[in-house]
Amino acid sequence: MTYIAKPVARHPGMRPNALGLTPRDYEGAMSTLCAGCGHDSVTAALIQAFYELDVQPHRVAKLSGIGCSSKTPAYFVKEAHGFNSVHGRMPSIAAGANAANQSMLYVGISGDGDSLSIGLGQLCHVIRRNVNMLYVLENNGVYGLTKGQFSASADVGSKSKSGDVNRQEPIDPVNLALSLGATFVARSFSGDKRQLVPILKAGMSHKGFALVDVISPCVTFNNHEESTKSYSYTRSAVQEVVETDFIPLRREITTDYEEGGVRSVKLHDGSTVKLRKVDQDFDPTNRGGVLEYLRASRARGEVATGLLYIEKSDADLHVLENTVDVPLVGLPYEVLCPGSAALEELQKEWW
Amino acid sequence: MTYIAKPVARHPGMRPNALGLTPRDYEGAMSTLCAGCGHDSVTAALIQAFYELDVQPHRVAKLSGIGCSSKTPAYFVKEAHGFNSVHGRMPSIAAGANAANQSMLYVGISGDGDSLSIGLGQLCHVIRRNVNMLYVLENNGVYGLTKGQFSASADVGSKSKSGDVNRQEPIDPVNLALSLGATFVARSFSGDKRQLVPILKAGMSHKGFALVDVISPCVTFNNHEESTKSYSYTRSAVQEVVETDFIPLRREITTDYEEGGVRSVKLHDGSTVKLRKVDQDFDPTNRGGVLEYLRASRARGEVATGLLYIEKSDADLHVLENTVDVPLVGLPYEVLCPGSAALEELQKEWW
Amino acid sequence: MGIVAQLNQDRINDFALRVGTVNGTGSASANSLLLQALFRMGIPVSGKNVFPSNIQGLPTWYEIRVNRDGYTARSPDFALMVAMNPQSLKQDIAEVQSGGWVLYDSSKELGEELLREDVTFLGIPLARMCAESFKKARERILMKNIAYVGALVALLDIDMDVVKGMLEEKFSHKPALIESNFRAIRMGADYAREHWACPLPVRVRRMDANRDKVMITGNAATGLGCVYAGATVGAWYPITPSTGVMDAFKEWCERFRVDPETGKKRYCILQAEDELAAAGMVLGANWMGARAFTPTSGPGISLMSEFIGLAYYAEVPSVFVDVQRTGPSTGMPTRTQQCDLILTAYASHGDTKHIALYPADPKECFEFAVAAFDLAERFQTPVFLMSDLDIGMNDWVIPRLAWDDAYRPDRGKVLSAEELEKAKSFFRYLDVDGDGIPYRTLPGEHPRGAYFTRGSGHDKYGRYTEDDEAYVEVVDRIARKIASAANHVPAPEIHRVEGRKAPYGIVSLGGAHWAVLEARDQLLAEGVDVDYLRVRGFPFGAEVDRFLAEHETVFVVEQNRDGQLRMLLALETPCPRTKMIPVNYYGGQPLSKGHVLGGIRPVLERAKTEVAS
Amino acid sequence: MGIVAQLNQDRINDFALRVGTVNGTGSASANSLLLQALFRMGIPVSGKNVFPSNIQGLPTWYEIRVNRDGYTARSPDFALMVAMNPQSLKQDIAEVQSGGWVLYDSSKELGEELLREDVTFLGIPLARMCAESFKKARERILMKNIAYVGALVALLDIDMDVVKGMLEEKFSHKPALIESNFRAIRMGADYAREHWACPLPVRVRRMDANRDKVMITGNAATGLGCVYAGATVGAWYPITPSTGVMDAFKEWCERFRVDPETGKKRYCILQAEDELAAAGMVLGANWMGARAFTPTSGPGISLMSEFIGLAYYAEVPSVFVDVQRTGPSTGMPTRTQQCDLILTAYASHGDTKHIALYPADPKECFEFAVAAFDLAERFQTPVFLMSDLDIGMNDWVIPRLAWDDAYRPDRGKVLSAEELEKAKSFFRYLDVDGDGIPYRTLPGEHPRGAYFTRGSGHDKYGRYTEDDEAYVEVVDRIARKIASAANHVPAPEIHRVEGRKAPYGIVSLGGAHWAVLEARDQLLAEGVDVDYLRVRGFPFGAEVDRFLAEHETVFVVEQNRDGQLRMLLALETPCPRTKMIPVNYYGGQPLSKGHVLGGIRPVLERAKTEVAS
Ligand SMILES: Cc1ncc(C[n+]2csc(CCOP(=O)(O)OP(=O)(O)O)c2C)c(N)n1
Ligand SMILES: Cc1ncc(C[n+]2csc(CCOP(=O)(O)OP(=O)(O)O)c2C)c(N)n1
Ligand code: SF4
Ligand code: SF4
Ligand SMILES: [Mg+2]
Ligand SMILES: [Mg+2]
Repeated sequence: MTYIAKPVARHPGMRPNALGLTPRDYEGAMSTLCAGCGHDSVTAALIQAFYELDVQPHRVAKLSGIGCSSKTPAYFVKEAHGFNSVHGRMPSIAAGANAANQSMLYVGISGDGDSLSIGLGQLCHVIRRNVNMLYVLENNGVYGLTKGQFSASADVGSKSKSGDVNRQEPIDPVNLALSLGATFVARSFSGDKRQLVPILKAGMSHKGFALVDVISPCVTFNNHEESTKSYSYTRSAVQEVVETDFIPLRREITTDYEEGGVRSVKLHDGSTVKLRKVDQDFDPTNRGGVLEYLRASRARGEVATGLLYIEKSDADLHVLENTVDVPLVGLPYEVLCPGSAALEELQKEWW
Repeated sequence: MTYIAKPVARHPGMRPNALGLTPRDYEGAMSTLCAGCGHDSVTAALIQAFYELDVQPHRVAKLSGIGCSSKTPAYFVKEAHGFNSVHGRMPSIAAGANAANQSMLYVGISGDGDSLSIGLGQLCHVIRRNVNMLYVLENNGVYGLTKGQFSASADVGSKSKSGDVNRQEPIDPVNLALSLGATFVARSFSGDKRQLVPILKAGMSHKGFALVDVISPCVTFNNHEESTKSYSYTRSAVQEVVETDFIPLRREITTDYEEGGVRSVKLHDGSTVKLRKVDQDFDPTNRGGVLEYLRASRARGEVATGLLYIEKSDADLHVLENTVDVPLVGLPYEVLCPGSAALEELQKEWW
Repeated sequence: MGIVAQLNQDRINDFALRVGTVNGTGSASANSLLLQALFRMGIPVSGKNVFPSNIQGLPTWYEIRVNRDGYTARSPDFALMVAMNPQSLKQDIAEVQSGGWVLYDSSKELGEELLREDVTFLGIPLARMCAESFKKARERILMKNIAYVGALVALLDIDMDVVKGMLEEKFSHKPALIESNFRAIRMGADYAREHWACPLPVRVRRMDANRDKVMITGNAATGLGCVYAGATVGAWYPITPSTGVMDAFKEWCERFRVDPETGKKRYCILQAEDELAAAGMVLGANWMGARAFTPTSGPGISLMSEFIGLAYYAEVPSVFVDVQRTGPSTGMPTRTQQCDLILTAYASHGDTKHIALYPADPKECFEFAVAAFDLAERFQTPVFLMSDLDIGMNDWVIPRLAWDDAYRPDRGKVLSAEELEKAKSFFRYLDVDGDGIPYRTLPGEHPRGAYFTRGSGHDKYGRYTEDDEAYVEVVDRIARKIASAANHVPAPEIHRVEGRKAPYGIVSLGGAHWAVLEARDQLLAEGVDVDYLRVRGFPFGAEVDRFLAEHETVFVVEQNRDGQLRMLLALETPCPRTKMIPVNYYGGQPLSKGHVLGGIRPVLERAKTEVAS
Repeated sequence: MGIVAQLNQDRINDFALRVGTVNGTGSASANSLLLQALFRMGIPVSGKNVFPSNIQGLPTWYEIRVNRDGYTARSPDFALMVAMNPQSLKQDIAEVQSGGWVLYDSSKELGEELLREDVTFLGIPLARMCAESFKKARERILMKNIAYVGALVALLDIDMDVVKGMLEEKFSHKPALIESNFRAIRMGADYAREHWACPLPVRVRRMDANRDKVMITGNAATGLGCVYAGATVGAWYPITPSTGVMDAFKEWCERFRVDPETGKKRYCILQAEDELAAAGMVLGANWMGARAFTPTSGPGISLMSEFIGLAYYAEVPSVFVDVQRTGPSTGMPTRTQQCDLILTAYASHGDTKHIALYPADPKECFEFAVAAFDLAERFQTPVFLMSDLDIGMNDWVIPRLAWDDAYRPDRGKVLSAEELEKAKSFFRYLDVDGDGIPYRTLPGEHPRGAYFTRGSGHDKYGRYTEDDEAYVEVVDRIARKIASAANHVPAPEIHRVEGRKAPYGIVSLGGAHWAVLEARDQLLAEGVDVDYLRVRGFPFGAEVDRFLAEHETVFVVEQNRDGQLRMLLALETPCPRTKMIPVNYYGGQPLSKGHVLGGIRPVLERAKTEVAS
């Protein structure tokens, strides 16, 4: 059943959404992150996205591993159920939860250490399973919570606060997800709410696994000039290659399909993602092309952002496993238990 | 120091190599695998490669995880030190061993379950570390030792012996390794010794991580017509895109460089890999191109084999970590211990 | 020879035999045909499969014991050896009882060196016979196995009609196979009757002991128990000897849990990428309110340790089936042990303690599987169902399973949306009822039910904390909660000497039960008063304490090296460790009477002599 | 007021103070400046950092205790509270001793509700003063901390020259900072002298207790120990509170282990992708013959469990440093506990037992780190160095470390190429010397040294086996081998009452030592005869058994909920658990005298009354 929680307070100018909720109603506890941490901006963008999508707070399942980034689920949608699991293993929790109840909106928050080091195996496999969830990777190139060691996404040559220089090639989650067949792959920057919010909304509406790699600077340990995860660098080198606009089903304006340079992708729930290509050689629906394009832009020292790849996928975990359409948690025990007669019958074969 | 073990027996026609050893001297215990198992052919090819490369048996470190494939190190080079570790974790053992003693020839044997399911994270990271080793992935699309469950490399639609159908996209280790920046990536077929042996030799001589994905049919659980890992399928669909020839330093014939269609790559140890491209659009030194090419050939239902990508890399783990050139295990304690005077001195700072 | 003489006396329905073959050659089905025939003849019987960690080509054995008195623990005294594997011929001949018989394939001469004075060799040219009467190569190999069954039918006086009936059932869909198989059976039987005096003194005779019995493996029963418990999510990573549990869950679900209209599944089986992921999936599904479980073995438990601690501290119900195998490390994956008792009791770092159930046979696997889910939800904590390779993978004759249709899952304290709507407030970890068990909610039910599940420090309101008192209050409650489970796990099974106070007591658990029962009966017959308690759940209840206190000397019989049950008893009961005498067998075979007596007798002797002197 | 009066009596070099600040604002360096000044004044002193699992903005505390008698365990009786954090002001004021003082920033008025009758408030407008005398915003924040140190210099009569000297050393490379810092110090001091009667009755006075002492953290000492032990490979995955160990190893290696010519490293630090990989790297490196180790904390040990079992069964030397934190699960990462004792003693599935060392301070961290490698190689098995957050991350005043240049690593039984050349044969797991310890070889040395390392069943020749006797023979030898280590781990430290037989005994371990010593001295002073044994290694030796046997009542003092040391004693000694009275504190703070006495006193009282009645 549906419950509309009463907004804590009505703020002038805070237009309530279809549920009568304001952004305030999607907030959580007060953040304990460092002042200026990119992660807090991502939290703000998420709150905006939930609000704009008219999401019922208690229908949200928010999950994370361990890390500064993984703390953030505590900072949004206080009426959502949260699961702050163990380091690098959130994907398996999400997969099990989704298997049991596909009716929730799953939002996973992770960091580059959580996802690309200890959690790399689980990330790859949750992509492969195409678990229906939004997976936000708050990428800062370091282990923030343990005070600034390099993560697997640290750039070659980048210096740690302790003075070490990283020599290992970084793992690019976007590249990885694309090669593993992910159907929704985006990259954005925590500082660019205008770009981030529609991408998050599209990711929430996409059926299947949606990876959003968000460059989210760590002001305390990795915000120096040379770092490609710093505010200064991202501001300069980040290139938006597709502008993303998202139109929920109800709000859809059917007229302006396929107008100049705009490509529209209708999602499973009927809502529409509109992609305006900034660079005309870029086609966000051609996996091979995207990989090529990204390689080239990396070579130019650019960081391409936007909804980089999208493919309308229906084959999420439940389709792959061919489960019933209702959540398994909703099945009454009576339909689950074969009962004594069946047991009698069955045991004839054990004779 | 060097010890040349006495060959067990001299067989007519078995020309001893530079060390006076015959292939027989590179054999191990008798295989306990199923008759016809592809893995046994890989073992045979490895024995041939060691023999042709004049490898000192006791300078070989052979490692594996758990699985039928992982049993095979027991079946070659009995005078080598073997480490049959735990399931999916061999890469970390190899990394630690190599860190301690880079003077050994490291050969890791794994399976698709061992490498792509439980071991996926470690595989990705050992590639990233560029540990100097030959990594042979005996790929049969199933968990053989546990009786035929799907592995992560099982094809969509392939049927297990128990009748299930796999619906999940397979993970292609070649694709994965290329996107993670591996400097030596090859694919071959256990049945094609002519192709496999030179690739294994090149992989052993390559400095850095060398991945060889060997399609190695499981005759007991996955050798039916539809399986892309079956003998029948591979015989038909496997396309050799580059013929590999390997010339050890001593044997090198300097004259025939760059003759028609042949590309030579000089390896770190001075030996040469010669690649004759069967398909002229294929360039085994252009990472992006290779990925593109493979995607296309996959689309055509072909399995491209050969030494698919090679890049002369010197930056292995030890270069990245900037360790001394001698093996750490060789350093006498006297140079490792700062001694009492240094301790005295040091403690002045603890005041 | 004395012994020969003895064996030559009739031994009806009381002997053991062993079959040595090559694995992957189809002998398995021949052996189960044999076992099933004896079962259907109403005779108490057990079969033990002794197989290598290998797929094809290595020696494998199958042992069958018939015993009119119902003792079906493993017996290593083989009156008859069916030695079909040249690789193991020497060992097999060496292992037959003096005075016993060796049935072998005489297509090939037996080497002189193999012959024994004190046993009778029965040679039958199976390979040759099959080559003559069967065309296809594969068929010849398979039928060789069926043919030795035929010989045994004659030698042991097995009811031919029963065998024929089974073949007809088995191959009802392809009659051709009925004919060929039965031809092989007769071929073996006829040869036996022509060449030897059939039946042998050791032989079988119809009984009526199995009227209400069925024959099944523990893994199949466990899988079925999960279905009946209403489990909807099973997550796993294949590992011997636990694989059969998920195979069974899948089989029963395909039968009982598929929507007839749509053909869609009312269950979800997730083959995880490894055990860590399998555990995470179980936690995630249980968090959402599904009953979810994972079957694994020792190495899997080690890998799940971190998640087990999370489930304990965040109080997430979860069921872990540990089908134990011989450790440590990879150990002997196809051998049995009871070696994960300590690990599962205190798994994970920090202060933890977990509920465990110890079934002794497939019947209890079925019942305890259901109990495991009830306990996991009632106490909101991980529960371990501790099976082992012997129970899990071997066929057992057990009383027919019963089911009470009135059963409803004990979901524990779960607040419904309605209750939440009425409630003023909800706090996840409050000890509202003073029983140490807090209330939980299911995600998506109601806004007021929201809480944050975390493995980091939290107070009773579910808020993050680093405050010592707030932390202590919660972990103390959890300790009370787990302690209280002692009264809810299956009570111990106790066998007492009638009327007299026995000086000796035996404590054991799990599959060791059957050998202990047999050994105890023998001791009783010899006039030694010994009581017996079989632990069935952890934490232990007061009855266990009492039993330990009541006896001067207690033997703790178990299948591990370090006496892990004895360790648990020393930690969890007032009984001093020194009072408990360890009787451990850990070679990897199922326990047999001899192991038990071998550990107990010396102590009894010492006691006697002490009394004497 | 009585108490006030009491505090107003001079308390020289005998009090504790607490500083409450905001983390990430630079107070840490100010506090260590304070600690170091007291240390250099020759006064027994300790500092405890109580910090959140967070990087910036949350309340954090620093506690300092000076005690002329050398008792430096944590004391929660704060005579002086430096309350610099508005967030925690209320709590901080509440926690100061009655009759004590509160130093606070009066730039902002104190709320009426915060005031207390029984304490003296010392307001100093730090923010305002810093705003006036410093320009840069960052500087103003930092200098506020230095300024309260200045106030304390005056209030506690700390030697200004010592402070000046430290600043000069610290900022020798940037003199500007010397000036500004010293200005802040003086600013604080001058204000204090102008406004209050300085020094306070609680104050310090030069002593000469630290002549041969140094000040260092346990993690730094452990890292140094690994360098001196000759470790060349360190593999790790960062985790609080163990991170400092590898930081230190790196720091010392950069100083002592870099080839002067090439600048290349004579060591290799591998930051693994997770703890499983770190453990694998340690096994791989040790297999090759390097001394390799990994520092971690509870969650890491859980994740390493499978590899630990492999190392145990395949007999691969390996050193695991467990810097314990509050469990279970993620628990409280910045709080201390002794909660992994059971886990590490029996880690992994199957029958296992592991060597563990329990240092009590950084000095033993250094010494035991070296011992850990010797034991690991001698016994070819995993060894756990069990430190904790308190020992590892806090600064400790310890006797200067000494090193014997004659020391050479005990590599255990490693056959050289020459020996192998001479040897007829080599088998990895043969018990040649009858001491349970086989010989090993290093890869690459000699063809005859080749063997197969595996976690699957193997016989004494190193061959794969599934044979029960061959398997049992090996695991029995391993059990003997580990048992024999009891005579090689550091012997317990025993304190006995002179001349009389004490009815009471205390057993404790690790960092709990210091509070126990202090508590025991108090009991002795009160006329209670109580002996004390500090366990330093596992498995326990005969001395532990004897000590337990000698005392009627034994108190087992430890920092965990379930009494894990007591559990180990119950399992590994003949002493009945019931005889050992648990005294457990597990709130996450370092142990203090009060915790110990609080557990012991009630028992003594009961004893008294029993005698009386
Ligand atoms: C099993 C385990 N190992 C290590 C840790 C310590 N740890 C906590 S967070 C973290 C890394 C976090 O990095 P990232 O995921 O990038 O998050 P960030 O703090 O950078 O946002 C580590 C290593 C842990 N909590 N658990
Ligand atoms: C921790 C752990 N989990 C599960 C197993 C069981 N197991 C042994 S081998 C194997 C899969 C092997 O598959 P693969 O690596 O492809 O080797 P193959 O037998 O196919 O050659 C599994 C799941 C194990 N040994 N250890
Ligand atoms: S340390 Fe870095 S990642 Fe963590 S909260 Fe601070 S800025 Fe953010
Ligand atoms: S099961 Fe398959 S993989 Fe294993 S040995 Fe047999 S054929 Fe080879
Ligand atoms: Mg990060
Ligand atoms: Mg495989």
